[in-house]
Amino acid sequence: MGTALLHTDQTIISYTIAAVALPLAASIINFCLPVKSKAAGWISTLAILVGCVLSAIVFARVWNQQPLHTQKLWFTIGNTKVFAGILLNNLSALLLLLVSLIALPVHIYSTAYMKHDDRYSRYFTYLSFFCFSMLALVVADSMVLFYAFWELVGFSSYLLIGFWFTKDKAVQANKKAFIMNRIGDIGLLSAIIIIFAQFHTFDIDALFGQHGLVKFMGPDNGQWAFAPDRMPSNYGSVWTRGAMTTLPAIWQYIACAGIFLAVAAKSAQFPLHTWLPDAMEGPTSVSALIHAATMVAAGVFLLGRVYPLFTDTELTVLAVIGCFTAFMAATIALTQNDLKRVLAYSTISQLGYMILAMGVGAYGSSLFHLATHAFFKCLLFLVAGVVIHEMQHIKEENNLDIDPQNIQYMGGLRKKLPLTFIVAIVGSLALIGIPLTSGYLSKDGILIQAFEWSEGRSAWLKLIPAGALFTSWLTAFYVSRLIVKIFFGEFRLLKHHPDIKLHISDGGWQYRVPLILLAVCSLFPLFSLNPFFYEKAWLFESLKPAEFMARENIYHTIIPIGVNILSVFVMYAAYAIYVKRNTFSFPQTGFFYRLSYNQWYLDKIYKKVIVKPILGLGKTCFWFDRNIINGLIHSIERLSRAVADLTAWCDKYIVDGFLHSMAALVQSIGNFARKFQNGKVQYYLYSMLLIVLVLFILKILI
Amino acid sequence: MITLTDFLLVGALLFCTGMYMIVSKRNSIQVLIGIELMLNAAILNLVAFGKYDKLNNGGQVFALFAIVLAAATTAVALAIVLNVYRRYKTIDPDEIKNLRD
Amino acid sequence: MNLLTLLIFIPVLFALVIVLLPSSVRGSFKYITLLATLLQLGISIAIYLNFKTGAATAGINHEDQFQFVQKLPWIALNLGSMGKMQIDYFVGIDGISVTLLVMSALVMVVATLASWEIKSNLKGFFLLFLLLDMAVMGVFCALDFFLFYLFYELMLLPLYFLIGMWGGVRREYAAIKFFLYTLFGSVFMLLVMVGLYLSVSDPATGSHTFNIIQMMNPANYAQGSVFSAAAHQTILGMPARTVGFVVLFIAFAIKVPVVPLHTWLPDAHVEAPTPVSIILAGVLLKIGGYGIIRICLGIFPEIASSGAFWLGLIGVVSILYGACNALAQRDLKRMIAYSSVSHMGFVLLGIASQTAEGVSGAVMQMVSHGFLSSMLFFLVGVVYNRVHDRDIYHFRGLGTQMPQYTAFVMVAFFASLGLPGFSAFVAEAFTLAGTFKSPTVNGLLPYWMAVCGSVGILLGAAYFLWTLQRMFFGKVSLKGGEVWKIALTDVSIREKLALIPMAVAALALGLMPSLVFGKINDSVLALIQFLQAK
Amino acid sequence: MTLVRLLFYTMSFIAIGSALYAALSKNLVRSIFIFFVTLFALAGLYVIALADFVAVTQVVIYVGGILVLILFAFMLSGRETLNVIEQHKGKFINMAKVPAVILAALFLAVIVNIILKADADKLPWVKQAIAQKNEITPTSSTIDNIGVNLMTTYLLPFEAISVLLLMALVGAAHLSRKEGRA
Repeated sequence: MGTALLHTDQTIISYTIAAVALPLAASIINFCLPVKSKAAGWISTLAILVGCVLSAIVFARVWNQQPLHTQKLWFTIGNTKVFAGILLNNLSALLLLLVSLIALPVHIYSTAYMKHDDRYSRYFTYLSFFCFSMLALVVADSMVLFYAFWELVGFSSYLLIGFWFTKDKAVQANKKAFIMNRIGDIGLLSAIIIIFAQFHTFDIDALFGQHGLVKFMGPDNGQWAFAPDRMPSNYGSVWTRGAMTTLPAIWQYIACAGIFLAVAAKSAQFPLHTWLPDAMEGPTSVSALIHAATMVAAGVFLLGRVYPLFTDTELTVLAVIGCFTAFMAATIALTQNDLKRVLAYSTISQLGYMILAMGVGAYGSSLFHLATHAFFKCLLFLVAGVVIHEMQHIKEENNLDIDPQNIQYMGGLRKKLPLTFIVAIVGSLALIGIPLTSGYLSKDGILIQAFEWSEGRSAWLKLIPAGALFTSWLTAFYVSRLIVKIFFGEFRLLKHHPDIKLHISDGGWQYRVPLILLAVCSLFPLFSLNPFFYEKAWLFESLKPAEFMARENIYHTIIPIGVNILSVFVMYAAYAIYVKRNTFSFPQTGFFYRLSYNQWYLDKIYKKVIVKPILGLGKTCFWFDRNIINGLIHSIERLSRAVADLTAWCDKYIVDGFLHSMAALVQSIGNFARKFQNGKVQYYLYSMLLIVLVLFILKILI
Repeated sequence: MITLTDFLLVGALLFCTGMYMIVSKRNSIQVLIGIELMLNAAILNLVAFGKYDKLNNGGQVFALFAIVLAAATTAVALAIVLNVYRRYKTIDPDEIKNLRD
Repeated sequence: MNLLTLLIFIPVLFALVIVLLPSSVRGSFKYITLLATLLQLGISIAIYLNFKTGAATAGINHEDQFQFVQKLPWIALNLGSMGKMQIDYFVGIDGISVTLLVMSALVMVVATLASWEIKSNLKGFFLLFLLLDMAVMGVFCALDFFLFYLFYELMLLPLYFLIGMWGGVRREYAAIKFFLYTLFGSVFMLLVMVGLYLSVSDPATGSHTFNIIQMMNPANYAQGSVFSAAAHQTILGMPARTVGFVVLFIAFAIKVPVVPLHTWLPDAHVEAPTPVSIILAGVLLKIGGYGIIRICLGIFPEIASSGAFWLGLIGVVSILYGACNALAQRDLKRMIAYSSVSHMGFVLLGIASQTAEGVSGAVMQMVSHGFLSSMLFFLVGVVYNRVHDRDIYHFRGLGTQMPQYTAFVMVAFFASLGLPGFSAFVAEAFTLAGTFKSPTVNGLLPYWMAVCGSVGILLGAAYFLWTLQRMFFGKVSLKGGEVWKIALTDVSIREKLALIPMAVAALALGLMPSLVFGKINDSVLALIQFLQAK
Repeated sequence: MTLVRLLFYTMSFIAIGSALYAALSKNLVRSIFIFFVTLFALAGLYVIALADFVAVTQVVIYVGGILVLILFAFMLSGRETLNVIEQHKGKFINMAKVPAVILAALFLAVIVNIILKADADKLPWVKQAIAQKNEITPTSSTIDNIGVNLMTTYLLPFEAISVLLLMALVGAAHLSRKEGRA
């Protein structure tokens, strides 16, 4: 903007740019390195380490301060100037730090995890590129830039999911992920275009900032117009009614729907969530960074950015969808046997919580949960990575034909992998939301606010907090099941193959350090000194909405206690079922089991209802093109050919025919005359008679 | 009363029929029949006019001569036909083209 | 020496050299052609750099605002009572032409590099190639309708022979189809051109003129002439100006091409040899879009406005229909051909919106598609050259077999499907933005067109990704077995030389759209103003 | 209509019809036999024309002599003539005959025209003969008168014809003898 920035601000901006650009530089350098170069990992890690430090400085400077905003003219199109710049407020600073902070352990972990891969440097090229896109996404100040990085994030995720591109499943998964994300992108693009048509600017700060335009506009009388009720009383009458062109109100809804589509695609919400479980075909470290901690949170981040756009009704829809997604994903996670799939569905479920929180107005809690979830989910994925890595090791060493990700083969690993076991327990407890973990703080905040929100609303909407509550117990169950199956009991693989060798361990420091780091971050002290009251968390306090109710009502006490006591029971039940086997076992043929195991059949339905018809449409179009349009052309061609034939015929038989018939006449006269000299008696006679006749006639006539 | 014209018209018709046969037929015998027809037409005329010559009976007498001559010519013609057939193995006048230049 | 004239006629000079050289040195022809195209590229870049921006040099309907103008009397006959016949050699450029010129010059260089694969009758090929080159440049520069038409027709002939003689299996069919289609359009264009000539008189000399810019001024139309806006003449019961617009539009729409006049394109592209495919997709299609902007919109602005809905509709249909068709293809080249139909639909949609964003987006899309489609066709040519097969199902796992090639394919595919950072994204996004703005700004297009257009982007992702997955990923499995495996070597230096400029250009335009927007902006604004004033 | 007139029409119809049939028939045998009918009908016409002797002669010479001769000739030429018949079967209108038809029709037209123009009943000598009662009436007998006239008025022609007949006889015999023995 025109206002000169302070010197310190200038420094902060350049720090931000450096933090964003360093991974890009690393990515470009790695791209130029030979594919097997081992230096790649350290280049990327160094870039992200420096980026992390810079982000921390930026965060410290920006947090709870005036937002920083700077921009430069990018290009002009018509009369519209499109700017590119950086917007740093609480939200973006938080995400900036969070992403770098999560990316750092993942990078370290990856250097060991991908050590034996043939395309080691490519991996880090992609990973750094992802970091660049993600960091740029969070600091971008223009909707166009935002969209650009939004899609680049999806693109790098595409590259990383399909990193082992010779695996057919991986390739299918990355195609699916990209196309589903594209659906969301279309929604976002439409929303951006609609907002641009309404407000004539792409600037996020001008649109959604403190004095943003969007706040003062709302659906009114069928027009998307200036809404007086949204206008703060102390704000000047800069925007007067009718000063801007307005669109019909329906476009406000469509814009919101578009943004919701984008959120649903990126954050894997129903109905666009099916790509995320498939995306687990990528390397596990990638799943940890992209598909658990950062990229999938971008949807929530987008909601946070454009929050003022949504009206109350639209927020309710969001809450419903979030709740439903959380519940559905949790039920599916109950029965999956693939280690990473369980975690993927739990991610979807937790993202559902965040959307739900956005929907019920728990803006702060949502982002708080986003931050805590990023740490413990990343941790869980890295744990899964270690387990899978060791299982793979067993598989290769003993030449077994097993799926290293199947939890049915595992068990009793706590003795072999003690460190992994401990951090896994920390992560799981955080995921369940047991006190003393960060998950407790953020999740209970969501639940409490959801209940508060449903006060005074219709009875149906009370289902939302109830569903969320129920889902949290489901979460407790499936997480316990997972942990129990992996770490407790006996190693089930030994039953089938008693003579296998087990040379497994927690791995080197590249494995241990990230796990410990993340485990520490998953505990309460990072966020709050008070392990029981979420509203005391510094992160929440800075982001909480203005009209936040302090511990006034009963929910604040009753819910955490109720949830946690029941959760503990559920955990014990899981332990009892899967380790002791002294209680009932689940029927594996029931409808609910199959529904859950087959992921609610959504993939199949999509395939039948959407993919097939679209391919069919393509075929039909092509048929139409070949036969109708081309056929039309060909029939015109045939017609003209027929005309040509006709004229050719005319030429041959009419025009030429005239000449030929003249010739034929002459010839026939000749032939005729010749006949009289052909030696036949009758012709002589004939001619004689003819002459006589002619004489007669002449005589009569004359 | 039957007038002279009636006879003449019948004769004319017969004459033309005969002429048609002579010109068109591809069989010598049919040609011969045509000739006979023409002759008969002529005889009919002679007879018809002969009605008005009671004294000399010119018409009828010449009719008789004509009949006799027709018999004679027929005999000769048939003899020729037979000879032609013997030589050419056909009696189609079209096939006999030795008169051609 | 005028730079534009030089630009247009350099190929002819080199063609003369080739004619004079004996066939024994046929190996050098391609280098001569390359030299010619490189020289052209240099000149076009010089033009681009010296091109002045600003409202005073906007061009469009002000003759004095055009740059690099050269105007020479060419055919001036005194026809006595019929007046004077005035045909000028009149070339000049404004913002809309200049970017297309640079793009065409670059595409020509790449097409020349792709011509290395041509093995038979080299002399003929390069002669025709250079002739085509001249005609293409001429079309973008000509400001005299007669000259324009001359170049326009001159393009057809070399193309016909290039497809018909060096093409694939069904080349004759494709060549004739292409020829008839375009001839059909241009024959009627000739009639309208003559009608315009008889209607318009040059205010300076008073004689009839073919000057396109004079045709844009309603005051230059003679009283009661056929195309005079005031006279309301009719042809076959329809207003004459509407007929004129529709005829010109059809002529250019065939070139673009739009559904349902597109069926020549898949055949021509598939059968044409790679360099010709590149020129067809990269340059020829743009002439359609350029013609619509310069001539249809310029000469018949009020009809363009009243018919904008239909233009937009055709654009949307092309986008969706082309994309759907591309989904169903299994011939790689044909799929790309249909994707061209889809992408060129955006051009029409943007033009129809008549907003600054839309028209700029359309021009950007033309430039961007010029680079990207050339790249795509070149890439198809690479694999076709090696194994003479293009069936998507016959390949698998090329990513392992030809990693660098796959990298280029991915760049081209993702750029085409509108990945941000590449030019197509900016073009398509702003075309849609312009379309969406249109109802509030000038009320020409309904809102839903923009939404439908964006679905085309989604379908684009579907077919490109499917192809990537099917052909390039997975385990290596080729129809031709070991023979193909040996034949499918990675891209050579020459191929890289051709591909990298394209990729760089697409990337540069995506990162710095002002490279294009900066040059065209004034002209586009002038055009919009002209259209609104009508 | 008198009986005579009726007879005349009947006879002339039979004569013309059978003649046409003989002319149009492609079958030689039928053609020959229908020709008998024509000759008989003509004989009848002669009777109506009051020439009973001529009628008898007609029957005797033609039917008894000429036709028998024709039949002989037909039989001698045998199969060959029948083959010709086969070839032309099935074609109702033969284009080759068209000129002949035209010729005949034109001739007919000309002759009828002449007959009608001439108006034979009003010819001077006919009128004169009627006036002088020089007209054969149905009651009068002509045979003796013919005999007298033959031997008196027409003796010279009679002799000439008898010589001619002889020549024809000799000629015919000469022609029809076997070539090889000559």
